[in-house]
Amino acid sequence: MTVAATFEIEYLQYLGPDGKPSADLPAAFADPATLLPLFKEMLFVRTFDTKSIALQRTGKLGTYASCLGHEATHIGIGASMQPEDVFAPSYREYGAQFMRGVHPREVLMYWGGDERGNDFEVPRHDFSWSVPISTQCLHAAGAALAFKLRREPRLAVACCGDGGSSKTDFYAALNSAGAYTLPLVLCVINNGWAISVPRSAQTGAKTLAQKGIAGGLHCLQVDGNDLVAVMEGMRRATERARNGDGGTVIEFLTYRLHDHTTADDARRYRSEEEVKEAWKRDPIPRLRAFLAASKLWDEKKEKAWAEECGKRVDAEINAYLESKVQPVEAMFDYLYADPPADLLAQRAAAIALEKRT
Amino acid sequence: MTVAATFEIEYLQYLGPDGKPSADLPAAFADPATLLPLFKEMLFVRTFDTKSIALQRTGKLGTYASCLGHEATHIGIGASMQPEDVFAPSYREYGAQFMRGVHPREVLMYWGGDERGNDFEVPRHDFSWSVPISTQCLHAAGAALAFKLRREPRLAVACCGDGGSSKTDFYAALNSAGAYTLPLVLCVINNGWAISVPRSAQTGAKTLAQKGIAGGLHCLQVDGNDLVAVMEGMRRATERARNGDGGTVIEFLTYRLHDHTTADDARRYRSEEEVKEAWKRDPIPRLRAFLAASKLWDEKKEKAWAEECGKRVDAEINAYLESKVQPVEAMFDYLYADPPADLLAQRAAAIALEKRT
Amino acid sequence: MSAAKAAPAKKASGKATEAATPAKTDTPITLIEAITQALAWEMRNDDSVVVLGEDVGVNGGVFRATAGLQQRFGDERVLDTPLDETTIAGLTVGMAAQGMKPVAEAQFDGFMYPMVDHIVCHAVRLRTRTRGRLHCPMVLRVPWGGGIRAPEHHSEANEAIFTNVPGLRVVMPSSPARAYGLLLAAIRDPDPVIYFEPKRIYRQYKELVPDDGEALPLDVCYVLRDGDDITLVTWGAQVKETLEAADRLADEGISAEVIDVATLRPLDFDTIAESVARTGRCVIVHEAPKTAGFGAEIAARLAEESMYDLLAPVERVTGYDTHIPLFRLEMKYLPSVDRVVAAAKRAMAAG
Amino acid sequence: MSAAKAAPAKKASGKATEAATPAKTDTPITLIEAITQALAWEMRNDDSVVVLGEDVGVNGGVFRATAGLQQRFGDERVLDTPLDETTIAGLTVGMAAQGMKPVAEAQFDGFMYPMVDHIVCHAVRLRTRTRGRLHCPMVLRVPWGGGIRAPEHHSEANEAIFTNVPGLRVVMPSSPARAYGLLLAAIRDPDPVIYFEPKRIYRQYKELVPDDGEALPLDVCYVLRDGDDITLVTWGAQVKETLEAADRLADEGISAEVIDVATLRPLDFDTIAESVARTGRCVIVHEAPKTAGFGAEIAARLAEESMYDLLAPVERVTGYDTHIPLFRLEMKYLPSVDRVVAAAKRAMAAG
Ligand SMILES: Cc1ncc(C[n+]2csc(CCOP(=O)(O)OP(=O)(O)O)c2C)c(N)n1
Ligand SMILES: Cc1ncc(C[n+]2csc(CCOP(=O)(O)OP(=O)(O)O)c2C)c(N)n1
Ligand SMILES: [Mg+2]
Ligand SMILES: [Mg+2]
Repeated sequence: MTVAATFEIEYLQYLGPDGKPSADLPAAFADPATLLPLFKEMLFVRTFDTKSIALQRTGKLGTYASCLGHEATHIGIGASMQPEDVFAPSYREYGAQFMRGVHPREVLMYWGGDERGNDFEVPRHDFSWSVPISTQCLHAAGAALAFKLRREPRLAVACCGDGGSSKTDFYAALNSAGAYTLPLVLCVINNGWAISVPRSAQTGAKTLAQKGIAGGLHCLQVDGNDLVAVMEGMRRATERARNGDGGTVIEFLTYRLHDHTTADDARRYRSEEEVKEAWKRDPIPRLRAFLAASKLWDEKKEKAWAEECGKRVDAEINAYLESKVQPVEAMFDYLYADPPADLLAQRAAAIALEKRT
Repeated sequence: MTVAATFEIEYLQYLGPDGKPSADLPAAFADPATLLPLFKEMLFVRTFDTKSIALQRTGKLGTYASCLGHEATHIGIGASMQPEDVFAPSYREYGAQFMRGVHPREVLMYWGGDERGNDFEVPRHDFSWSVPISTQCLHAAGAALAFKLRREPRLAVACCGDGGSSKTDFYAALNSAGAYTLPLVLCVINNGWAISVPRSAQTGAKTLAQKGIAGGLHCLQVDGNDLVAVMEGMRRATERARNGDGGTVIEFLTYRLHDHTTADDARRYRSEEEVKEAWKRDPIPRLRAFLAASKLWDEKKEKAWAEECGKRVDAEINAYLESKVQPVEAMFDYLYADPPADLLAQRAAAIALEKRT
Repeated sequence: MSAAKAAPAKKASGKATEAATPAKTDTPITLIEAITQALAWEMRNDDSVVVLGEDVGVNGGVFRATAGLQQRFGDERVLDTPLDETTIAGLTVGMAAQGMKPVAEAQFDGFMYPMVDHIVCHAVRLRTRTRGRLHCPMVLRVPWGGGIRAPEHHSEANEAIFTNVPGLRVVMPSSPARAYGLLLAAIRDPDPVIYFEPKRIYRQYKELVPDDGEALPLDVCYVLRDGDDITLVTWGAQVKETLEAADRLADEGISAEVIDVATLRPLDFDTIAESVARTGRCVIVHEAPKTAGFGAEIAARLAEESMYDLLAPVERVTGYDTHIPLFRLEMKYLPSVDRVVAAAKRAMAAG
Repeated sequence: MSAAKAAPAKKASGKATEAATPAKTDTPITLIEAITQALAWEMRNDDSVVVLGEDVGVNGGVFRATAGLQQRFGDERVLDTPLDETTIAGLTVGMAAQGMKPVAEAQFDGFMYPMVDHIVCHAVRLRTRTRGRLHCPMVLRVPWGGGIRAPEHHSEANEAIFTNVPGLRVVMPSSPARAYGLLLAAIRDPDPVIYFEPKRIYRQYKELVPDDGEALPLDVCYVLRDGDDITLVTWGAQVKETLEAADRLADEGISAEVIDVATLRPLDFDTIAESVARTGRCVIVHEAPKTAGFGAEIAARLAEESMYDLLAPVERVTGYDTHIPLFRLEMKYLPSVDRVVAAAKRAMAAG
């Protein structure tokens, strides 16, 4: 038998669900203290998420997509990027965005029905949320291509879900990353479900990481609830990209602990046992246990930090709640740099109507 | 290191470029005489192709896409299907279509600018040519899904090129074939070029066969200029499909010996040496040598058969040339089963205009 | 071709009516329930009908349009698809070409753009391309339009992308009864149909919709309200505002006729022309942006064929030529009753 | 906004004109050569301009529009893409959002449908979505229309898919000079532009087109011929037949004004309205199917804003509401000089 090619998909995990090391930690984490600020960010995101859901439940926010359970993956991705890199999120990677400077109030503005939520104060060049699934993977590839052509030492990182990995745009992104050897990291955040459709119904592939083989990319599967594995996986992918060695597909194995969004009721389609089992792999207790064992974290610290998080999130929520609705002309004002005459006439008419009513 | 998955892509070749066996022939070809009718079809297709190009050069045909050099792949694919299966060609797999009953005159009608070329007398259920690259791969997947849902023992076979394997529709087809375990064979006919773009610029993947891994399909690479390898590859793929074992991506390694179409000039973008080298792998001399060595073929037979092919093709060409242009109302008559009133009014006006001019 | 009044005589069609369960005519239902009812009717009576889309299975669709169908007909009749609209469109065309009648769902209007290629290049051409050898009896259901405080890309009025496409039918019901009858007709039609569902009025009101398997014609406009002074033409969710505007106008002594276009392609222009011949004035109301929206076609037909009937310039009351804003501002984008009334009064004052 | 005459005063724009090589004003060039010339000018003067598409590199494009550009500017400025239109569109949006000015090519009109999603959902929204933080200075070049005896899907007039899309500009030149000036303007415009190229007249005639880097405005219609009796409005390849029709009408004593719309979105309706105010009659000519083609928008504007000027019903001479047939019949599909003349005479006889 003649063999034309062989492939192997590696899986990374360093901290088991109980927080005990399941393998030797990478050198970067020889000192566990390096993990502490990231852990604190994970807690912050969870506070933000909890309060956002509550805000939606009381009618003060539109549909909101929770990130419950994804904290290690999101924070790890964000922490692995440089400010000048470009991030292309889908719609729930708040942790990654906070690490890049996006304000929680901006997230709230967006889900609160206000375009100003996309006008990130920082980072100015990141892509905004992308509701059309996986389309931003291709924009990230375009950004990576721009960096390569301009010989800028930057890379692009895009996220999509397990469902999103079925989207043709995802395939197009990995195909072009391979064709042009682009500095692109495609993060497939496999949380088990695409709304009601389980991972098993999306594809016959054994892993989602292996999709990268189709484009000749590097492929890696990591435990997305293990921050160390996430960081190590991202380190390998970003280093390769920076070295001109092309793109990577990383699959992060995690779980969506909440409903798909606040408009969804997951009890219609998945079992309580499955969710119960998934809580045992929750990334936060895992890292907490590890840090506690390393004497870096305790209940007192947790309490103080939780309070701090609460205050910070509340301030953000207030900023959002106090924001004034944009004037009617805002819907005309950002369409063209140089708006056509007819559009300006419609704008004037809308303003006039507004004054009358 | 933990390994999540491993893969291997097999390559098949039985007859080397010189026509000598490079491996033990599959059992089905223990008697080389089984290859004889297929070889004759390959010669027929080449005659058809040569005459069609000539026809275009003399202004009697529109743009024509040659199949020069693809004969083993095309005939082998067509020969591996059952009449009740469904074939979804792209635009140059005439050999496969002839094996299924499509008349050469129908091919000519199509490239001659007449829709009746798609109204195959046989097979009624096959898809027609698909100019939009690889879109028919998804239609074939839809057909395969219909067969599966209706529990019909049929399968669908779709072809695309090396360029076509970059198309998102191709990826969507393999993704759904994996998700639904469909009886689908995706034939990637890698002839080295997509018009002027070489295979190397399409993707970073080492083989095109490995794209199937992305969907969890079976993958196989075969020498597409070796009819025996084509037949054996197709046998494995169709058997798996019939056994409910799902889809396969087969890559056929061949070469486009002609320009992309008669509208193209390949000298602009590829070297003469490359083409000269490729002629050494021409599938026809290879099989001729094998059959001659098996005492099944000689110059006399070749001459008689060439004459027969010439006559048959000329008859088809005449049938095409003698066909009357459709009346103007033909452009209205097949749009809807139940045409709207406005359209009928336009039809009447067009007929009236025709009578006047 | 002639107008069908609000409760038109129904064409008898559809097969296997003997298999019908007794119609529950005693419980009024919403527009979306009427869609579910039509799907269930046709699935029961025609084995070749299959439903496919994202989350249409156990979840019953994000709007619940397919609620209960998988439980009832099994997962070989109601298929969740991988998350890719190109896939949905392509599989649908392939299945339809091989004798099935797929009813595909695009989860939201804003996600249907990747389907354009398979619709425009293949679905609407199979028949003409093969001189009738193959055809494509598919329906694409698309929840359509704004006003439900949804996230970005969930509120689009994009029918104008399809109204110039030969070989297609484009349908948009605006009442439970029309939703039922037009969906049955769409599924039974042997050619491709895009069936837009005005999601803002999915649950606006209930009415009795006998589950009798009776389809409605796919080529008529519906006169929802008779009037003599002015003709208001609209479709989809804007039927609500337009009828309210007619009420307001009536209060002021202006008698407005209200026409629900219902099927945009092919357009039953005769019904509109007949009305305008009587009223001499016409206001076209739609949610999509004004420029080159489908209202333009109706105004163009008036300029071609009803010019001598027009007593006043045609008016269009539409979405602005911008994207519908996120929901804090979206109601200021959508044509309001006020804007319709103002336009009608301008038309009454003119000429 | 006012009409620009056939050879309008050009807006000075574009940067780095000092880098210009002396313009070869002595050799007349075709429309497609003018496109190449504009691409070369802008690539030379703006490093952020890159050309991408299938076969645009060493092959110079299947129509030769990018001939010589890769040889001249290198393969980091002129990129062959993998064979996927979704890829081309998505990469283009991503590059544009990050500060490049990509000029993408769709190889033929019939292959651009997979690009609709990235154009409609992203290219035209980046600016408004982010309140101006990001924007999308891209151009999509699309060889357009029928009449060249090409295979299926190579002959489509599909501009109506885009004319209802907010945030987009849709341009279609019909002469070498306008091809040059409008393409420069399209590339320099900071928002997305679809630039349709009427392939039937790519090589119809030559004219002198100074290579001076002067762009034309992106919001004016061009009056190609003055006339008093009737206004003929058209765009793209149909400019040829329409001008011929005007000649024929002149022979019969009818003075026809001919307007080339040139930029469909935004529409310079003022130029059309001014003309119709003088002539009182209007025939709109286009290749696309009639129903809901862009001609409808022009007729609608006339019905809204020029009704009192109209002496006769508006006429549309268009492709039929079918797909353009394969080439044995295609010339019977395209609007002919005869059909334009007949419509103009009907309009002259009316009212
Ligand atoms: C193109 C497109 N189709 C459909 C949807 C509706 N939709 C929103 S989220 C979602 C599921 C996404 O699943 P996955 O990619 O796994 O991401 P997750 O939400 O689990 O993070 C769907 C179908 C969409 N937003 N975009
Ligand atoms: C969607 C689409 N884009 C572009 C084209 C134009 N085109 C026709 S053939 C071709 C190259 C196809 O190459 P490949 O898939 O390798 O098949 P081959 O012609 O080599 O058999 C291209 C770009 C097309 N037909 N369809
Ligand atoms: Mg998911
Ligand atoms: Mg090829």
